[in-house]
Amino acid sequence: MTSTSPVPAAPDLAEGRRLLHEMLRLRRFEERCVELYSAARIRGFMHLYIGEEAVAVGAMASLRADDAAVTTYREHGHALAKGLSARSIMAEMFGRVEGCSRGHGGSMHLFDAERRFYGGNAIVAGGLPLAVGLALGDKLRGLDRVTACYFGEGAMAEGAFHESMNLAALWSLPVVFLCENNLYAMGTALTRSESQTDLALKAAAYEVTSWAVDGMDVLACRAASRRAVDIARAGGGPCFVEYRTYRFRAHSMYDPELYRSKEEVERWKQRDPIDALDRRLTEAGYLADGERAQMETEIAGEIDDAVAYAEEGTQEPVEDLTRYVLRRASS
Amino acid sequence: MTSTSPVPAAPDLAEGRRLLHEMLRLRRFEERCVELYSAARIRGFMHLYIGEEAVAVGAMASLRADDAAVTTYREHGHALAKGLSARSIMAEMFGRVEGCSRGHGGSMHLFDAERRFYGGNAIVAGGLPLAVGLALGDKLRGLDRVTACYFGEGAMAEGAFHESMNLAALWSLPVVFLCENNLYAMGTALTRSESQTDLALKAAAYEVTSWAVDGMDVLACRAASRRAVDIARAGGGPCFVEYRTYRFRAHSMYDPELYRSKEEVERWKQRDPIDALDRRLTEAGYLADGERAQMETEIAGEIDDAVAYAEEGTQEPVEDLTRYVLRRASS
Amino acid sequence: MTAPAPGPTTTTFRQAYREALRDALRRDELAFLMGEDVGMYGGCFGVSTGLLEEFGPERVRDTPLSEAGFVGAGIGAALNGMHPIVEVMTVNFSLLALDQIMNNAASMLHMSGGQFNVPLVIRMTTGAGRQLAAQHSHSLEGWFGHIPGIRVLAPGTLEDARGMLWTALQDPDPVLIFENGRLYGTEGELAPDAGPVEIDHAAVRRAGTDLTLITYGGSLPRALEAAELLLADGISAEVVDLRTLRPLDTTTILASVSRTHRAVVVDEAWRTGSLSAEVSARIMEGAFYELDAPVARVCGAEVPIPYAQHLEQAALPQPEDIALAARELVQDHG
Amino acid sequence: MTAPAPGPTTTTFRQAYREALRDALRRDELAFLMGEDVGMYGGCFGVSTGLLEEFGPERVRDTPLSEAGFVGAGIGAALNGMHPIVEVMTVNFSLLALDQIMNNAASMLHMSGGQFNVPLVIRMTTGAGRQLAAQHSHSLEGWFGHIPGIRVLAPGTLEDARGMLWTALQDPDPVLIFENGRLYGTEGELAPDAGPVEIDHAAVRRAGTDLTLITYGGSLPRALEAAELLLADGISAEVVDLRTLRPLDTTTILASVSRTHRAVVVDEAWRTGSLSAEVSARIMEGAFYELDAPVARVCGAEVPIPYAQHLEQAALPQPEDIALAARELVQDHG
Ligand SMILES: Cc1ncc(C[n+]2csc(CCOP(=O)(O)OP(=O)(O)O)c2C)c(N)n1
Ligand SMILES: Cc1ncc(C[n+]2csc(CCOP(=O)(O)OP(=O)(O)O)c2C)c(N)n1
Ligand SMILES: [Mg+2]
Ligand SMILES: [Mg+2]
Repeated sequence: MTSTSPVPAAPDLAEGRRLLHEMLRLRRFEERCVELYSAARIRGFMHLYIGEEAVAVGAMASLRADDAAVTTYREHGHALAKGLSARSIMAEMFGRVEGCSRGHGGSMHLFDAERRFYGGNAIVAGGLPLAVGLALGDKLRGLDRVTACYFGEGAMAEGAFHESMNLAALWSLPVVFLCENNLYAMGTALTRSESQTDLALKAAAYEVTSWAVDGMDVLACRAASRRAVDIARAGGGPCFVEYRTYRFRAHSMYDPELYRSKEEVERWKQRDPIDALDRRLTEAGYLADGERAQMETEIAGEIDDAVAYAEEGTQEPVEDLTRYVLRRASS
Repeated sequence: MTSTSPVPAAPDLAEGRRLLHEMLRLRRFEERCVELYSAARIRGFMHLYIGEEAVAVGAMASLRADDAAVTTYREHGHALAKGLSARSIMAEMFGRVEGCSRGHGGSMHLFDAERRFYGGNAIVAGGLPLAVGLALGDKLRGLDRVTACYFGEGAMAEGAFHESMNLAALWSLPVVFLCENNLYAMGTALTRSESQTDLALKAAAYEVTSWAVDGMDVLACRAASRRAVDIARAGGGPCFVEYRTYRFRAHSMYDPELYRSKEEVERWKQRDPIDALDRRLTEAGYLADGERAQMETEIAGEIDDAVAYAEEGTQEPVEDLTRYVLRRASS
Repeated sequence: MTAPAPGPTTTTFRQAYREALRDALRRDELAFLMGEDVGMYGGCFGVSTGLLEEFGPERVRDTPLSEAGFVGAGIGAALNGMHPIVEVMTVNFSLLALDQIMNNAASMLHMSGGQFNVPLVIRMTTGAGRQLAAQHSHSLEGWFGHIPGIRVLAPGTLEDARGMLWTALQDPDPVLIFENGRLYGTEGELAPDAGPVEIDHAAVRRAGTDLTLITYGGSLPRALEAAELLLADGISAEVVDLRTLRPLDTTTILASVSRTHRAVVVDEAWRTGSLSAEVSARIMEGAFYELDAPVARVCGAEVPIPYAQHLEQAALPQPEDIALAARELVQDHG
Repeated sequence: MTAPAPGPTTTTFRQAYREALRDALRRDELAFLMGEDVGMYGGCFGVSTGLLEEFGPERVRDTPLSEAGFVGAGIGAALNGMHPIVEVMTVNFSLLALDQIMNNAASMLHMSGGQFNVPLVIRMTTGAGRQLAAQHSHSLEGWFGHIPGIRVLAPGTLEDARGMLWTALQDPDPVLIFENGRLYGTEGELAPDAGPVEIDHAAVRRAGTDLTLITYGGSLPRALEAAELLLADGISAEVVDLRTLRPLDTTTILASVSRTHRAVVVDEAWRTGSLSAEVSARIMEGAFYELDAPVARVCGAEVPIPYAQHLEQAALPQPEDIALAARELVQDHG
């Protein structure tokens, strides 16, 4: 157990371009979501991941397709990175049958059985016990799959965090706890929500292998996640990784952001994970002139297509309102 | 913060006799309860404290009369040590109006407003948030009172433990968390309930001053409690003390004790806190021949009196069944 | 010469709730507000904006995400003589604090033989209708209405939004106030001297003769709208606003039904086991021989509330649904 | 020559539940039992004694005190293809897991657009009557009956205690089984080949003509006792055992009431907002014109259950109370 950062992985710049593309994809997708929200095409609560892309992209890169993910309401990025199509996510936010949750879930509840994407949980820390159970299922059946469980640092004050860490550690389950520490829970700064702000230290108190990593560096994120996933898959029990990141936007679409200064946000924007990787790739000669522009074009095309798909999607007939409440109808 | 035992206090043998008397009082009281339970004079769930007397007696000795206590269903000992009369406790268990909770609470729910004894909570860890709130109330009103919160080691797996520790530490509240580690939660051994079995270490992860102490040594218990109470009262925030103890009897009156061996129980009985103190006092010449017998006589008298009082107590009229549901009746 | 009394001012439920909080914090020095993001953030729904600045962080206390912890702490502080106002951001999260509410706040007085009362107020947002989907759209105030040892309030008018808090705060027992989220932005007129209101009685919000619509909170405006629709059909509907969900004011309910002889209960919660069932059962018990037709219920569909707008709206009682049920009651059971 | 079929054997509810568990663990290799003290201790109420020895610690899994954690873990394991049987020691502690049950187990299928069902069984003890006082005497199964997306069962007979678990376990949706604590020691005859039972219908446990007593679980024996008392007065009571509290079998209820024209609902939960209200409301809606008298309710008193035996008994529906209500219904509303 340790609570210091691992030795940074040797930068794998060959894969860097794929990671850049993926982060850009998340970013542009959400930027479009903002427009669509203003146009009232998307409704309800919507939480943006902008600024935190390195975490989901880095972490998902270390999962196998048959590994599971459990996330929060701030999960557009995780869903995209886990392989859900932009189409199915956008259609979901438009409330369409073609959406990944048939339009029942919206932004906060993306699901995909095929990709083992277990949601979008909008109760803070509510997904952690599920992740423990998914991992328990794998262990009981002798499968070498891992469950990745994402949550914010705010969730660590909830009782469910504590119970889940203890169960996972006690039973040595293959679950990886990925804490996205963006320093705020809505308007509550970490220092005002945790008596112990070194979160990896907090996790280590459960005898869980824990460390922190720079959440603005996608390569570091990927390396840290890989290490955690490898340990969990090899039977080493759960791991906990704190990703030190920041959300560039408001908590949700209704947040006056009274709790932090513009300067602070600007400072963090200097560390934009996309720009950082772009610079690094460019400097290393891995990104030729025009390649970034080409990525942008490709992504814009994908998103345009997703929006068109969502626009054309169908509405669940009202007669089917209660059709999916129980799988078995009573006789 | 530390997780090692404090230097044992210089044995204060002058007070030793009082402590011996008090522990004996708890012991004999509960032994009588067992008889009364068999005779069906006491009903419901009843949990005995026998073997753990040094903790309540040692810890309460460091409280001021105006300090508060919050405990569990295993609280006969705490109640007696906090100054509730044997009469009012016995009458409570007989379901009498003269009982400390008017016969509404029984063994698991002893209360006393005058002595700031806030129960008897039968939901494991359910009392911890209350203790935090009591301490918050004192802090907000500028009172230098302390709240002592007793719970078993099993409670530490509950979310409420985690949330309470964090709140108390974050807000630097005058609450002392007293963990009675008797190694079992019903039939579940500590090693099967906690990934981290060094409980003081677990508590230290909240930045709470924490240590462990021999819970079979009443003088050590008293010293540890005093240290914790002093810190809390002086504005040093919450403390956590683990008392390493053992229950000599079954979890409750319906426990076949399949989960531990007779040998283990016998080994611990060798460390009976009453015998230990008796020996120590006798060896030091503080306990003369016949003094112990005199204590026993006195205590037997007190308990006989309590039983007679309970027997003669009155029943709440059934018409008053709902009288105390709300203090204000609706108009 | 006396200045003319100032006329009513236009305000919203959000502002009315905020004024009530400000007033309470000014007048009762034992009162303090505590909950997630009530301070720096200004309140999840903007209710407490500005209060931190006015009263400081001790009296407008932000809490970590730990519903059981801080609700329990509110109970403890109340036991210790304070008058906490605990905000649970929404009823959805109150499930995490239910043990504290039922087993401590509600039970303490009786369980302690009358020694320990808990002068606590818990506020929370309730209701669906804003496309927040299954986990953020519960209407569980009816559940709380099942618990002895607490009072449950549900403001449906600006007067009650402004006035219930103070009365609740002076109450020696735990009082829960359910604020319907759809109403926060609703505007209306409020007298500038609006103040505390009593919390023991239901209110007839509109008199009528042909049937009684019984409801509360977020469904009150819809029932009033339905009454308008019915008027166009020549049906005169009385509208009873329960206001206090526990203890229910059965007298007012029965008196109205005894005049109109027909009733529709409107409740946006899931139909089975909602408060509407209790109201229907009480009418059965207390006014059976007055009824010209069976009491009808218009409730939420029994489904985890879906995100898609058309589905969500279909799951909730609309004025047209209420009017339809009322018409059937009057026509088919003429 | 065939051996004569073995006759019924005397057994208790405790043993019937245990046999059901043993059977499930033998026949369904995806099934496992998990909860506090189900293993080493032998079950808080002795239900699972011996199962750890037979099936080992992986399949009879003791958990730490962490109701939200292990109920949620059960949901996750079910999502992952297992068939967990989670024991929450008593309904009183289920409050700590209510968020997981409502927001995850019950919502998942609909919220995911039909993708993720949760084949989970949750068992718990319910009810008062053993002098366990306010925090250990809840009867909250009616609350769970409010939640769409789950099924709620309440065995009131040995056959159901033995037979409901297997059916529940084969169900693709979450099923909650409420075991009344007073019944564990109750003895009766059970056929040696007793096996799975259907879980969709209420049952008429005793036929009668003058009125219907409607109840379930721990109150079933009391209702049957009341029927005996009534017989002595020349009143013939039919007794309907709801068995499944969600979804309610309204058809059987209405059919019975349409025959007898009078009904008393018996529910040991606090009266206001208990399941009894829903049953009354459904009769109101479905059989109003069949009623010769208002449906009556005999319920628990609205008080945190007190310890003292005489007070606790006064708080709970007794056979005499049921008979009294029934007599009034027949006599006063003749
Ligand atoms: C149990 C619960 N309480 C409160 C909320 C309201 N809420 C939604 S998000 C949030 C902040 C969560 O912060 P964090 O866990 O750090 O995640 P982030 O939003 O920063 O990604 C709060 C308080 C909730 N959804 N669930
Ligand atoms: C929330 C909750 N879950 C389960 C129980 C049942 N129960 C009562 S005592 C107990 C064991 C508690 O162990 P511990 O905290 O170590 O205290 P001890 O009894 O050893 O003093 C359990 C499981 C309960 N009362 N409350
Ligand atoms: Mg955060
Ligand atoms: Mg213990």
